[in-house]
Amino acid sequence: MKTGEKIDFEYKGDSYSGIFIKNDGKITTIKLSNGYNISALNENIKILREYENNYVAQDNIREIKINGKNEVYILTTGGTIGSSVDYRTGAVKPVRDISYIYNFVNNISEFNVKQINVANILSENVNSKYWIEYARRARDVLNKNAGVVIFHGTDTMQHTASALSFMFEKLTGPIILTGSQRSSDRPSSDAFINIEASINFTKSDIGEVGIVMHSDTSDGTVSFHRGVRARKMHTSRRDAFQSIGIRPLATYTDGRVSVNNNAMKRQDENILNDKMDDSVSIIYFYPGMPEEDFINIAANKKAVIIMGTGLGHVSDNIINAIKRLSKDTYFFMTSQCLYGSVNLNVYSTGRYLLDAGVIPLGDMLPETAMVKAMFLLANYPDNLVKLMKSNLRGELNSRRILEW
Amino acid sequence: MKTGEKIDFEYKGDSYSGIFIKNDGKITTIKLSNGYNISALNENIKILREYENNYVAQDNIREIKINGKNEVYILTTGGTIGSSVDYRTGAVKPVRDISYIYNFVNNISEFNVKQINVANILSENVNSKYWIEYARRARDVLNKNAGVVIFHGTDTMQHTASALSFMFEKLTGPIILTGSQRSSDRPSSDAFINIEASINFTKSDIGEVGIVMHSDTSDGTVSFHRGVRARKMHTSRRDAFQSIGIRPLATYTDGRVSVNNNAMKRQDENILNDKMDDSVSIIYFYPGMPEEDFINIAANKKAVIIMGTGLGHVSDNIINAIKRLSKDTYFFMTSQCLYGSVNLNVYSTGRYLLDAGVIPLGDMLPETAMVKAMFLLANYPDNLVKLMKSNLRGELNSRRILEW
Amino acid sequence: MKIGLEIHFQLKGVKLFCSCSTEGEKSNYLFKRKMTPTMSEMGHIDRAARYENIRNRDFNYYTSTNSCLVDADEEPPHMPDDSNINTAIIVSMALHCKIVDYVSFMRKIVIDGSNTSGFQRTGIVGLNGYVETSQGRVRISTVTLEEDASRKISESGKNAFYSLDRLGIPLIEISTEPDIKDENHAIETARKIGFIVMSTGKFRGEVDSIRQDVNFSMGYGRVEIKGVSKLSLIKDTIKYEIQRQKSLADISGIIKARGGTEITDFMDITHILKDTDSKIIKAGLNKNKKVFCAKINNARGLLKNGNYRLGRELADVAKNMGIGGMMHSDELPGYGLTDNDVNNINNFMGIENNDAIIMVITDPEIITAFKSELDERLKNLMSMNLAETRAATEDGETRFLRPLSGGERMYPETDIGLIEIPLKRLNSLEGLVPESMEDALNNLKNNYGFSQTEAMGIINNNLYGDFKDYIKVLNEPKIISRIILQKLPEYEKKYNKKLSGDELMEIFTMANENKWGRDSVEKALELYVSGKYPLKILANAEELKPLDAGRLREIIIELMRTQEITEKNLIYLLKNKTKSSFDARDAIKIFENIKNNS
Amino acid sequence: MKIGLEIHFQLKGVKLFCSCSTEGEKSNYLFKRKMTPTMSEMGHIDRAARYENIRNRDFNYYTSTNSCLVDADEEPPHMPDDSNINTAIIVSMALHCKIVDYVSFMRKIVIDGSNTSGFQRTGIVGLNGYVETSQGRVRISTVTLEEDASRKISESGKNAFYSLDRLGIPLIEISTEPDIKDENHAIETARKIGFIVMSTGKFRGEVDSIRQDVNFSMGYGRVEIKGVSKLSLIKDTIKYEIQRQKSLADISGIIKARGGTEITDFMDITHILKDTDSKIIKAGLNKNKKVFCAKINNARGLLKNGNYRLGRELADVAKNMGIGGMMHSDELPGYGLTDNDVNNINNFMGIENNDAIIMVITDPEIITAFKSELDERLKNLMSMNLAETRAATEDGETRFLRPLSGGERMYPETDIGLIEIPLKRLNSLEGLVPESMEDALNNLKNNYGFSQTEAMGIINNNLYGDFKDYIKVLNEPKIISRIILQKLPEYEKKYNKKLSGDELMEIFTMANENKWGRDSVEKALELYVSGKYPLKILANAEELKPLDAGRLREIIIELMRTQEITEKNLIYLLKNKTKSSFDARDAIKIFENIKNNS
Repeated sequence: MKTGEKIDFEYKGDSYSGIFIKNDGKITTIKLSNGYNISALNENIKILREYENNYVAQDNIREIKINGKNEVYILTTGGTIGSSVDYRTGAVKPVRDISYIYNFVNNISEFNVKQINVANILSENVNSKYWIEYARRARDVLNKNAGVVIFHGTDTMQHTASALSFMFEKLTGPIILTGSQRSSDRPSSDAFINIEASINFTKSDIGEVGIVMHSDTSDGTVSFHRGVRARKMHTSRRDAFQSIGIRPLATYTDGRVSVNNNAMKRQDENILNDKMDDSVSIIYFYPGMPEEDFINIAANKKAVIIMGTGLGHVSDNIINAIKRLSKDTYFFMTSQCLYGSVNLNVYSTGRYLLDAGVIPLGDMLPETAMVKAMFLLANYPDNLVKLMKSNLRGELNSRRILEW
Repeated sequence: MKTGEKIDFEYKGDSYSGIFIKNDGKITTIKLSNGYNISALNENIKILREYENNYVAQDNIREIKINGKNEVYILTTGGTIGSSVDYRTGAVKPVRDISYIYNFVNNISEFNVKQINVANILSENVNSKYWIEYARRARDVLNKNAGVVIFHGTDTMQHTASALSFMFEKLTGPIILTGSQRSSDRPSSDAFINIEASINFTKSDIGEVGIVMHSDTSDGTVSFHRGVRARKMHTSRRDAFQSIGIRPLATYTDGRVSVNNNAMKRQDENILNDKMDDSVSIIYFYPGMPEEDFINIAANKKAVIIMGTGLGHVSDNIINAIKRLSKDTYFFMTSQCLYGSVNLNVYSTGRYLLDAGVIPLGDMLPETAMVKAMFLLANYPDNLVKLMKSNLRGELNSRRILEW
Repeated sequence: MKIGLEIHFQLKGVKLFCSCSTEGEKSNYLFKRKMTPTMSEMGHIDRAARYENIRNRDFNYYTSTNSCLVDADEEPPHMPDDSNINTAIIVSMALHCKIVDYVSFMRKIVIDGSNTSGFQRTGIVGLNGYVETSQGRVRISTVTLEEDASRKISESGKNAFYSLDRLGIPLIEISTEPDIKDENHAIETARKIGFIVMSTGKFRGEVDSIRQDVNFSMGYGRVEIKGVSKLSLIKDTIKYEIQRQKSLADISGIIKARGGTEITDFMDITHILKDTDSKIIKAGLNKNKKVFCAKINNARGLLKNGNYRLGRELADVAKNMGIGGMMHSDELPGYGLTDNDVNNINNFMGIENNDAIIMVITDPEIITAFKSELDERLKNLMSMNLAETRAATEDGETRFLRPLSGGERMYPETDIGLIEIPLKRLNSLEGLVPESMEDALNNLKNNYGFSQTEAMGIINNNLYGDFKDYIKVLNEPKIISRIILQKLPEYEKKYNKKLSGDELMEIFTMANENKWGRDSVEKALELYVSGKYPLKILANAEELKPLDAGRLREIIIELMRTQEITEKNLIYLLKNKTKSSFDARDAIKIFENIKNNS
Repeated sequence: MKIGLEIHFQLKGVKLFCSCSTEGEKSNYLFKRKMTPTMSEMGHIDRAARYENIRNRDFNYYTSTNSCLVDADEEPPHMPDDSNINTAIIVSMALHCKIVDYVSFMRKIVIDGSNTSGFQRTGIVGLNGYVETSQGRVRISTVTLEEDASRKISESGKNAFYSLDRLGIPLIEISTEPDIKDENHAIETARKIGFIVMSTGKFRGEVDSIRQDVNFSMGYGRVEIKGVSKLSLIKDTIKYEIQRQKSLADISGIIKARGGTEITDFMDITHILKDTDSKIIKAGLNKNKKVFCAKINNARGLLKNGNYRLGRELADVAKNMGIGGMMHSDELPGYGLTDNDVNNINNFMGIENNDAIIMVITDPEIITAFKSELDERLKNLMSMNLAETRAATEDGETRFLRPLSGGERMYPETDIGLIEIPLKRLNSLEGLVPESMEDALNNLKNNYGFSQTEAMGIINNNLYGDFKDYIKVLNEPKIISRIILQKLPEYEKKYNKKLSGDELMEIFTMANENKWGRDSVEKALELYVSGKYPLKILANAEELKPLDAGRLREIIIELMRTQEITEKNLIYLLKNKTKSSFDARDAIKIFENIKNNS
């Protein structure tokens, strides 16, 4: 039997009609005519009759043709926002056709939205090869003077955003990553408003890579977070992404974009350095961490981002390990507190770390630091330490204000 | 010359008097009579005369004798709050005598505060041996019907608090850890109000281990965070500690303690299981993480706490690694988002992780999970998985509400 | 005539997909959401769903003390608690259903905002059962376990306000086949089904804890009538619907005879009414609304004329779109419009013969959408295609809500895996399956000696389960019955305090241990409800110490000294005289003894 | 008499220990802190510190657009910017100081709340220098680089309100030895030091950007007078202090002759005054305050009597403790108190002969602390131990602030390491060391031909540095001088717009390129300040195109046709006639040419 085929069957002595969904070898799932699925042990199901496959996907969405003057390309890469549920089996599959956007997304009549399927990958599996591919595709779109929105899984959206931020030395417009925390097959999905905001943000004069997601739990305001300063801070809420230590660069509410003064402006060309060196890792310190574990990871890396405690500390045995390895490996210090800056001048541990060769990274986020080191190792290996400590894309703040 | 000795000296041709502070082999530091330190290259300093040591530490603090009825023991273990600056050299040294509390801390006249020096260690170097020692000392105090406050460095205060929480199956009163983000030698130190609140909290009917620190940047309200749900979320702010996903158990303002209904109550005896198994580590996943690194750490551990992305995900290669190792090692999943709960039922990655043997830990904090696994391995190895997934000390919330 | 019922029962305890209690209160934290009609599993956008979307509404939710991120749709659902699934299984068994091997929760698209997720999670637990009635078996199609919706607080313009306190409360939905013969049979069936659910002891039992939908058909399509709130209203509602459909058949016939009807495009007639004295129109114009008018040919006298109420059928469409009200020619002059106003309108619209008009005061943007909905509805009504979803009103009428929702509104809830129901579990639950109402009645009458009326009192007040619990600790059916039916409600009202079943159970246990008589049990109950004694020391209360024979004798003698005592007034007077309890039979014996000896 | 100065200059640019700008505005975000007097390095609690603590105050801070977590004491200080250290080095060099090998920042305890940290960070950059004056060298003890304090917004009760906008602005503090001879010498010295700082071009130059402390001694102990806000006030302040100390010497002598004095304990005399008509007392009583009175024997007629103002010295103590005001017997009757009131008080207090009384209206809790402070101060005054910290007032007087702070208020700032100043750095800065004021005067007079008055004008207006910059692009000293001293201030006021140095520099560069005369430069400046042209096209402005000889000739001829033209009125009339510029000498030549030829 094929999925979608109409059948008559018997279950525990009663006869029913339904549509065959699947049989996983143990359990048969059939959709009843009232819409419910029934899942039963194979031994309890007896197929009485199979009908010709009468299932034809009827797609009677009104095809609203909009040819707004502003061209926007959506690069789909996978993730919740770029997927939809197969309504029969419950399986998640990539969206091949995002024309639904014209039906469900408001305030985009002035745009002409096109779709490019770049990848179909869960974001936890994204690595630097994908970043490079996304960057090239984004550059091609920007070079056409069109807007670019990337549909991306939220799990590692911050890593991809950082990677694109560093790879682009100059940008003629914003590169926007957006995603959703509720899948787009749900009426309550945050996808529609995030997409609406993203498409509208392509018109802004921002020349940065941003993450565009809900500002709070309501379907009201959507934030444009600087890619290198955004972090997923909640497993499931719509407003999971937060700008850490800075305000969002812009917000979108009901058709209006409001840009913060600190956003960098569009420039006159796109310059892309599309190389990445994978020999960087993040090590999260915890009290009692064995020296051997640290050495095992660090010894064969070009650079290690340490997530230390507090202002950027680790235990004495780890300092000793660093001392031994720092001739061949760069060690950078960030804090697992995530908020605030590291400072290795305050406590003796910090000063020992400096002596051991650790380079403090201010308030740079650990993930951003990792991606930055990957970028610099591949493109500016001779100037690595100086550039790591410099603010290249807004990843390093010298001021942290009290109000947030 | 000895520190504190009065000297006459010449610097670049001029004569001065001062007090010798130190000579590190390259630089001589001398305190001038106007209170400033001058640090000069040794070759520029010529000592003209040394006087007899006229420095006698005069400690003319008024010794206010207070013999309140409520006995409280402060266990000092090191950290910023338990240290003070040597006013001459600038070196940080442990406070041997906390009688200053009576001069500088308000609202404690009904207490009789005593001090026990348990350790003098930077909190990043604290490990399970210390936790066990602190727990025993705290038990001894509680068994005397006295209050117990532990002065602790803030860097790993959350780990120690979790360890004490799990080791005590029953408590006759609160065990309070407190610290400071500004050292106690400063007029602006948060230590005084944190100590005031901590001492007052010893009277409350809470029977939990808590972290007591500023609620916000102002010297107003101080929070009692549940030890297993607190996390240092800022490198330097006074209100760095936050209760993650729950409200603080209690607050203190101007002499008044206000306890939240959800706090567990004092019990009629102290039961301490003072064993810990160190064979647990935390691994922080990042995209592109090499399988070998993961295996190197996990292979020789009894349990590994994974900090996955989003709802608790890792890349496919790590799932494969887990599959290979999960016969001999327990793998527990937490989220690097920190806020919200993991859920391995939503995406395929999650379901693969479950199949590979990963045990999801809801909204348990990664550090708490590590300490809990260390505790259970040592005390309840046969019931480990069931207990890890159960709520023992408030470390696992079944409800996360929208308002915070 | 075919009648089917869908009855929903709330369960108490913990919500279906999170760990919040089913009991709680609205908080003041508010958030706002939009709903987007997404494609359903067959590739369609559901028709009902699209209809709601036209309204483009803002849904505002108040959190509650019993809501969490799951209720706010900010966290995936948790696995349901075993207890709720067990209750659904037990009910299914009592209704002779086949139990599914796996409960498979589905998402049923609901975009009126009542579910923050945009769908209701629901899963079949039992299917193909029946309930015995006086007119034969009524088949049960399904017993499902589903989550209740948010509670609507208010609505204003495009904003709807909901509270999350009710969202996620477990509901058992029991759907019958259209085997019900008439309105009385419907009530009987509902009662029998209700008895079973209540007998599980898990029924929530608050106001609104039962809601019934009635499926009704008399040949013009299936009408789904939502939310009949009381059992007694089922009858009125069915009667109303029969009458409505008959009348529509008449109207349809008349119009066909007149040559059919159509609605013209709406014309802006604001200018004609700019100087009107009509308050309703002036108020609308002050809000920058416009007055629109359309002509409906051949409809004059059918919009509102005795039983002919076509106007109301059309006005429901306006109401659902947030257009305040609709006026039509059968009501004019009226609404403060003068003859002159009406003439001007008629002239402008070119009204002749049987032409009717309808008028609305609204924002111009909405008028096209309104017209399109109106056309569709009029077409359906004229072709007597009456299948639709209707709402029951509090006075037993019904009103148009939306087109019928399709079956394709459902797709699998992927966040929750299949929940296996192994045979072992079924076997372990069998002992908990409740009796049928007949069996219960027989039990009360035959085993405890109650009359039919007494037995029905216990059953109708949902006390049969409690009764069976209490009788285990105090073998005094009459005492228990009197307390649970009369005394407890009386004291609870008097002292404004609710007793839990556990508290009552303790008092009955005490009564058994202390061998209290009826009076003492009731006295003990009142002493406790009034707050005079805690349970711990209630049994030692002064008032409950029975007077010994000597003391009783003294009191009776004292009474007899001051007034005329008879066997009839003795007990009454004694009770007034002393707070302590005594054995009435003893008292009478003593009294007679004194009287005989004096 | 010994006079020393401590002068503080704000630097502009970036704050000393963070990355905030020195310029910004107060925000509305408010937070609150307490200050705890901690032990200083010698184990003492500093005396001044303890004094402040008695006041047990709440310090409230408004953030500002130029503040961050460092200013809020929520983040450790950052390493100071090189530019600020360089400026301090340059100033030190100009004052002939020895530069330290390492700058070592110290924490100076300050618990009046003006620093969120409870200390001011300060480090010596130069020491043992001198400045030449007309009365010989005045030695410079130290040149330090320190952070400015918060700006006090208001104070009310135990609450003080500060804004963080000023906190952390770099200050260069220059301390002289007490080599200054008198008040005029003090002003000269201050001016010479100021010239050097301003010549660096880094001086902030806003209101309050300079603040002077005066150390003064005439044999009765060192008085530190804080915050003399203007140079001109130094003179008045010193005069006032001389007079005050002389008068105290007299008072002390008289009291000694009378047999010494003491203050009795304060008595609550509220009951005596409960029916008084005194508004000030009634107001206090309404706030539940009490009236306290103490006797001071042998002080009558010395509290307020001509130059004798002992009352004021004591009242300062009350004021510092937040006690509104103090009344004393030399003012009574007064404050609405009648003779009768005063008699009652005197009787109650047992006043005889030379006894004086003082009265305060205050909360009872504070009275013991007040008495103890008062005793200490009276003892010091009577023994002519006048060493103390005083505050300068806006009218050139001084008032008691607190006891002198000890040197032990300082300990090392451990969050910032030593900052090395290698020789290489010193050498690279040498070229930037400013001239002394004498050299500058001589330069202006000898090299640019200015008179002493003109030269002093440039110097006193802090324009010497600018002048030297401008002269490099436009070698017209008189034109530049007239513009920077007269025209620019005039236009800036007229058009309410401030020009930056860079803008002016561009205009002067333009003037040089276009060979503009004085009139054209001034016209160009006005056109730009008025906003008519941006800099880019200013040089092409119609108004700046010089009339060619032919057009000039036409205009002059036209003028001569209508009125009497002389060489004297020609230029004036021409300017009225045309907006374009012209060369005056050319015009006169043409005019004479026409006249001669006509």
